[in-house]
Amino acid sequence: MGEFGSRIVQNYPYVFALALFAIGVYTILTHSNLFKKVIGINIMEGSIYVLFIAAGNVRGGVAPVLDLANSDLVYVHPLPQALMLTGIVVSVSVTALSLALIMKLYRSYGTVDAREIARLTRLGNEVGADVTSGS
Amino acid sequence: MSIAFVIAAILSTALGSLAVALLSREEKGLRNGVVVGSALLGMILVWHLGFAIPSGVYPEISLAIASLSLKLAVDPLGLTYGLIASTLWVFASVYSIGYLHGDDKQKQYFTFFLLSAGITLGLAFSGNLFTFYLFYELLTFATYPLVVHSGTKDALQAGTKYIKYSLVGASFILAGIVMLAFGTGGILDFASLPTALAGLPLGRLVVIFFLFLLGFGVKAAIMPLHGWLPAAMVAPTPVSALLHAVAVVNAGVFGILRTVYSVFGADLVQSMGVRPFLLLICSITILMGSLIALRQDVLKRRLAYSTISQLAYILLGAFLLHPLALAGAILHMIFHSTLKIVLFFSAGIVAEETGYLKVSELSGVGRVLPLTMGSFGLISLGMIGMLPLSGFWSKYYLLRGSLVTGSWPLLVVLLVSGILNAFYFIPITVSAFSGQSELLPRKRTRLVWLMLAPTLVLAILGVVLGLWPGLTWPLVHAVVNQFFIL
Amino acid sequence: MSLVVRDNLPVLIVVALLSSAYVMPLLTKIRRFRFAEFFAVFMIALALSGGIYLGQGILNHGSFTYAVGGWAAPWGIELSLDAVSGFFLITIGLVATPIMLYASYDLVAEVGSRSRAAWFLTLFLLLVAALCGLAITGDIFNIYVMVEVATIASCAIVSARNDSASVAATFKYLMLATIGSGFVLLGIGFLFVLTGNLNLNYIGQTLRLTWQNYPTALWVALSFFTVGFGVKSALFPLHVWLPDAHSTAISPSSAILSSLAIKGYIIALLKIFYVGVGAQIIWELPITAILTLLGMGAIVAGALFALAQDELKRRLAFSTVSQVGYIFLGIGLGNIHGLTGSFMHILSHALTKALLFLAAGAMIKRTGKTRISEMAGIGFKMPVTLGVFAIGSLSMIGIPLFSGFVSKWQLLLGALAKGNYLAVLVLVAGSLLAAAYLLPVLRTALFVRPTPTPAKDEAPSVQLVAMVFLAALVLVVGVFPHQVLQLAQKAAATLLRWGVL
Amino acid sequence: MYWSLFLILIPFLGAAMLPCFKDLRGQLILNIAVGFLSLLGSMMNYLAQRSGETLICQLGGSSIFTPTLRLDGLSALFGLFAALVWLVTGIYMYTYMQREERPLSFTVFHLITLGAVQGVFLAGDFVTLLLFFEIMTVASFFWVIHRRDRESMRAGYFYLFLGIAAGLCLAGAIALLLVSGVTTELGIAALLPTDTALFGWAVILLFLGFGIKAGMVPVHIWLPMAHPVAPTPGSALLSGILIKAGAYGMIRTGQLVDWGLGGLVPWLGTLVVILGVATMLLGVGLALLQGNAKRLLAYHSVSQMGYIILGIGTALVLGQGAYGVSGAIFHSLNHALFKSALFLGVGIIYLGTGELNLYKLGGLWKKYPITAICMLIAAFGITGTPGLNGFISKSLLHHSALDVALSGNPIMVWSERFFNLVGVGTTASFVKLIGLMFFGKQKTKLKEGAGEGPFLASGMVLLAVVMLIIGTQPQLILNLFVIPATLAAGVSDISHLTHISFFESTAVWDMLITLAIGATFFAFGMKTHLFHYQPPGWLSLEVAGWQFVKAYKAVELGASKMYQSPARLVTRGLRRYYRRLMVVNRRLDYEGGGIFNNLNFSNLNTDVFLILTVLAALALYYLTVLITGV
Repeated sequence: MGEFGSRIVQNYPYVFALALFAIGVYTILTHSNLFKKVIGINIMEGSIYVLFIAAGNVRGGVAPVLDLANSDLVYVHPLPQALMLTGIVVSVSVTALSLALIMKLYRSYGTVDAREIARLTRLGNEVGADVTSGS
Repeated sequence: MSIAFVIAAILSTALGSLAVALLSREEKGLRNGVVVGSALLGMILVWHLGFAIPSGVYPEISLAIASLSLKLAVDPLGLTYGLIASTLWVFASVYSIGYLHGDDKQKQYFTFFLLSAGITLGLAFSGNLFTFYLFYELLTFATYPLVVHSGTKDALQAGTKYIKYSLVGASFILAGIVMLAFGTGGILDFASLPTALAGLPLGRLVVIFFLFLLGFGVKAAIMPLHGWLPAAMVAPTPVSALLHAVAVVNAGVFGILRTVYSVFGADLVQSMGVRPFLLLICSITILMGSLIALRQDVLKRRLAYSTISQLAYILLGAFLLHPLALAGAILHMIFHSTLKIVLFFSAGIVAEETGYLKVSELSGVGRVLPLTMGSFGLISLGMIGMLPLSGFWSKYYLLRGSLVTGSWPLLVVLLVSGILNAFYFIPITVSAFSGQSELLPRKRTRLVWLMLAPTLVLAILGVVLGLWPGLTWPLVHAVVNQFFIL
Repeated sequence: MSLVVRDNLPVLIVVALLSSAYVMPLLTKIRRFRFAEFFAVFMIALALSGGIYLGQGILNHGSFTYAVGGWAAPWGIELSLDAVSGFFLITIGLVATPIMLYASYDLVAEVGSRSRAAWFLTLFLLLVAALCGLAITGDIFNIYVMVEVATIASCAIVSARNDSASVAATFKYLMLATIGSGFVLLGIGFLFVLTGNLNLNYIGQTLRLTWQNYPTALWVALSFFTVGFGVKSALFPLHVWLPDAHSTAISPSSAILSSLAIKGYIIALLKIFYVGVGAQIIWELPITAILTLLGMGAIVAGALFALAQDELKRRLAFSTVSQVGYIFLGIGLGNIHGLTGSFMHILSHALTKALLFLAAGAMIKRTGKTRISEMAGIGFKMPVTLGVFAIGSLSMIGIPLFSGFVSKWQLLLGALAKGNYLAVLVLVAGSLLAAAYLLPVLRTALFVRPTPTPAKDEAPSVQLVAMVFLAALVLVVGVFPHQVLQLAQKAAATLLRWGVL
Repeated sequence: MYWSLFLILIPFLGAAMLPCFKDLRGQLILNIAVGFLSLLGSMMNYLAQRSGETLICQLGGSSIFTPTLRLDGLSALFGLFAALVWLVTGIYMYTYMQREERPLSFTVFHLITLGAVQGVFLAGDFVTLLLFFEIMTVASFFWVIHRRDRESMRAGYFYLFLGIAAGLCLAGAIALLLVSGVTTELGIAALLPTDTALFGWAVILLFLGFGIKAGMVPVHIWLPMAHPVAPTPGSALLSGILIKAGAYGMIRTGQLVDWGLGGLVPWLGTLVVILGVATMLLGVGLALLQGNAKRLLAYHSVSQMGYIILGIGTALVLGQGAYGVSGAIFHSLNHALFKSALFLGVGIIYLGTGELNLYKLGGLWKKYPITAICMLIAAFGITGTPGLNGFISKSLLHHSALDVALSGNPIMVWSERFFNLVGVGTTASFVKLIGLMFFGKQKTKLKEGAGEGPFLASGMVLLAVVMLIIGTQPQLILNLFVIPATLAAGVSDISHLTHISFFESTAVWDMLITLAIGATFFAFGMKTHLFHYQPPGWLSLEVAGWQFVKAYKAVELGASKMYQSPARLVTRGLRRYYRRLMVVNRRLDYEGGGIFNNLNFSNLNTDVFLILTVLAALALYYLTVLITGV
């Protein structure tokens, strides 16, 4: 394994985050279904939450609830968790917005396939017959 | 106090332009009055300044704008350009009224016509490089509507070409100015630039010099930057006359004169060692311009190439860096403007009265329009440099200047170009008077007189200045004194 | 009372805008629609006056910080009121007010229904509030939140009108912007991991001492920021969403998106780079070189793309790509002139592009023609509109006496000070290309005259007032830029000095 | 002497007043009146400088240009005979112009040219001279193109363009003079110039400029074209006076170099002698071959100008050679008289017959007795028959030629031999002219109303009388006119002239022998048809002119092509690249179905991909920096 391997094992949350990120991106890239794209985005964002939480984590730490009696307790960093709550809220709103948009797209194009939508848009453009010319 | 006259002169035309813009399309009489009146007022104000030259006190005023300083100043060189422009503008405005009669875009035309006048005066009295650049750039935009006035496809294409060339040129100037400002720590005043530049590395100065040369060279139509000028001849004739023989092209020439004498100073340019190259370029332009002119059948295009060739004379005088040559350059700037405008005016009258635009069609036109073609013929002799016309005197000084500086090949260039001028000018007049034509003489209407009168007055001026070239001497002397310690 | 207002002005601006945003739908229910619109304009104008007040204070007395809710940094959210925030606040106010005014004329007709229009007002105010927030915040996570608010608001604004093209564009925009946000968040995560802080000042102080230990990590963070904000502010080649989004949106949306929204992200980037990381470190890492390079690429490529467009708004959208390049170039140059130039260009481009989009909108609205080649003779129909369009074009080209020149001059000086002659060339070429893609519009509209000459049919006077106001501002900034320029210089100095200290 | 100015202004004024007369006769009478006033004025001028003083006046003026007038013996003499010939042509025109088209235009330019010519002769410095010189060129150009046919237009262009070239040469010369530190004043020898080389070039240009006007070989090509095509009074004046303006200028130039005394331009004399001899030979050789009367006379003008140039050249070689200078001056005067008389005579014949071809004329003496006699006198004059004016000036010139030949320099020796040869040729051709015109059978019908009207004849008679007076009273003329002129031309030692005896037997016999050989040669030539020989084109040098025009056109075409083709190439290339760029742009722009779509991605995917690529690029960049350590 060597040192590199052991470092990977030690930082497994980060590797996990990276893997999630890759999966998210892969999903966005390979699926032309718009819903799947949104899911991909969500996976990607999830990876970021993992990263943050991992960063704030302290091995053996407990939830940062103040316990005056036990002063030896090691708390995990509360801030990233608080932040990620915000992040999740943002993510949810983005997801909501995108779902709304997908609905609209479906209404106008009759499909949720990105490739199909692109084709239809292009078709529309070609009917508009642009013979552009520079100055 | 006299700086107020400068501002008043600029404002009189600019406000005239505004007034024209605000007047309704139908109020022709009032508009014509405003046009001629404000041009005349501008001219009077500039002439008033002109009579103050001998005092040797050059007023100036500065105002901080656009993060830089706007400075207006009166000096002999600027005054020369201002006098030429403001005076000829009056003639051109009278001519335009006759020429554009019946055109439905007169309002637009006269608005920009006067605006250009104001900008030109601003250019003339710019006291620093930034102000100069400002007006130079504005001039392009103010004259563009005049170039594309007819709105035809040709006109639009020519206008685009004009704008392209001008803007590219102006960008070079901007780059040059910014490099200069960076080098001198923001000093851009003409009065203090030559000394401020003394410490800068020569290599960088050469780069800046060539940036300016390229930039102003576009408007001065140095070959191969001249392409826009013949194309822009689609403009109405008074515009071609005024802008492309007087104001715009002279703005370029004026810019180069400024560059050589006010920005760098003759000594610095001398030490840069670029003079032979500059003279070569000018010589090529002079000869090639004349040679190409002969191949042009459209009269105004021929005149345009002639302009290209003649402008290079002025530059030649500027680049020789000698008092005599500078005097020649200044004289040529004055004389070429007053002569070339007559040629354009005549061409315009011919086009308006007969509809003929080509040299090959002009045969016999002289019978119908004797005064017009007579002026044309007379003045074309001046372009050749024959004596009773003023054109001789500038060549005479240029010849002397080039000989004094030891550049004798220029003697050959100047003489050969004189005969080339004859080759492409003389046959026009001769065939106009000797050829056959089916045209019938027409009665001269009042409108024709509006065009003819300025033409004739300027033609006579050409002869008067040819016989009494000394009339211009105070001005020329002042300019030479400004840049050379005599 | 007034004292309370004055002391809490920074936060009040944002809060007032936010709360009024949510009031809008309600307001349209209980009062006449026009009243709501008027109220929106009023609120933005109020924000503007607040901004000006703050800006003056900053100019005279220097910058200050404001602890939100009394929680001091590093724990509380700190608002840092410096020249940067003052400058951007004023910019937002100056540009957003006339846009709102313009939009108020026929908003309902434009977006389809009254309720949609009400939501448009909400989103608009939200966007402005978020931008104000970006201007004043000194906290890196707060930046993230504001960025997200702005992103969602602008996405929604793009699809204000219910048509398929704009929805498709919005979706694209949303996806890409979210990915961008993801990167930004990643970057923030990295910075937080590196420094344990979220306050920009504290991050800066920590990094100055420790960054040598993990340059790669810092680099990765900066890369994330660059790409993240790059996507959002349409830095070439990450601009791909912009032309679609900006050209399909309704004109007021295009105007505010092109002129202000993308600038907000740039301000955020500036704050993170120069305040959070610090000029010294930025200079050490090759990030400035990359920004310069990207900026130059953007200037040229954006303009070239713009040249190929025949659709007016699309051309203007690509022009935005090109102009954003100027700002990034200035940031990349990283000296006082360059940064001043960037700030001035933020203002100048905001004014100019808003003006151009509004004028284009008016033209399209009146004639129904979207393509430049069809616009022959519009100048005879709408002289004033075309007049202001001409002013905008000239400013964009960078003619002296127009605002564009002031910024371009500073950028040129910056490039020279850096000894970067290529940048000088690109700046100059950019002006020329701007002329190449804007002047044909004027040429076709003003000098090609169809027969018969169209009768005069000017844009409605409210819209005219908005456009003329912007045009006047372009001229005022162009001719008498001292106050603004001073503020911009101070902003640049602020960024640089904080880096040095 | 301000009143001398009126001499210049009156013709101009007259020209301006001419159109006021609606009646052609009135115009022509005004023309005569102006000619008369001009003659009167010239006489007053002559009297004014009679005492030998030089009058100079500066007109107004300024620091740039001060027009100066100068009146001395030389200018008075030239002005006088110019005015005389003008008066004669003026009288002649009264009849002639009533039969010519566009009489007004011709008359106007007749007067303008008179003013200009007087101006040339009265000018006090080179610039003033140039001023009138140019006016003269332009005004007389209208004589040449008066007919407006193809031939005259062509001749006119040659005349004008060469005239302009002459003016430019003079302008260049003036600049050179000023720069070489020499005054441009006329009538004084130059002080030591600061730059001898430039001064030398100035003198060359002066000779070239005046030489063009004077019909000097090889720049004479305009002359044989222009002189025949003008209406007769025009031809007479062109050949009689205008080319004398060139001679006058050359004399003044000679004076400028102090007739070679200062040794300023040492090779100048030899050069001018060679040019003079070449001019003489070429002129007379080609004259012999002409069948057209006017062309014959025109070539003789070239030849006779050769005499004058030779005189100037020998004077330069000798250093203030009095014979040469006085001979040149005297011959200018004489040539003006007989050549205008000859042209006028030919013109009378032309009016009657409409024919200029000698071989189609003949036997006209009965119908035109006075013309015949006058032309005979003039012909005797030009051939140098003793008892007529030509003999006197040719004697002087021959003396001068002999003097230089004494040096033994082969050029000079041969020039003296050619001098005699040219005399033979001249005689032959004038025997031909007179013989074919007036004797033999009449071959052409006369037009109605043909004949010598009083106005036509009286002018010629006047000239003939003057010629006879000069021929018989040479010493008187010499003392009255030529010697003061020679003095004024800067020759200080005139002792030879005061003691000269023209009618020595040897000289007379020499001339008579020449005449006899000439007559024989004519007979020989007529028998052998030698005169119909068409010389190869190059010999006439006119062809050289055409070659020059062709070459010029080729150069001009080449130059504009040379410029235009690369310019077009560049513009086309740029335009093509621009189009290509726009195509690429549109491909890259996703909306149009960009290249990324072809990779089977949908829009959004490409964009995300792009973002990641940029990120990767940044990382890569960083790695490079890290590894290379830049």
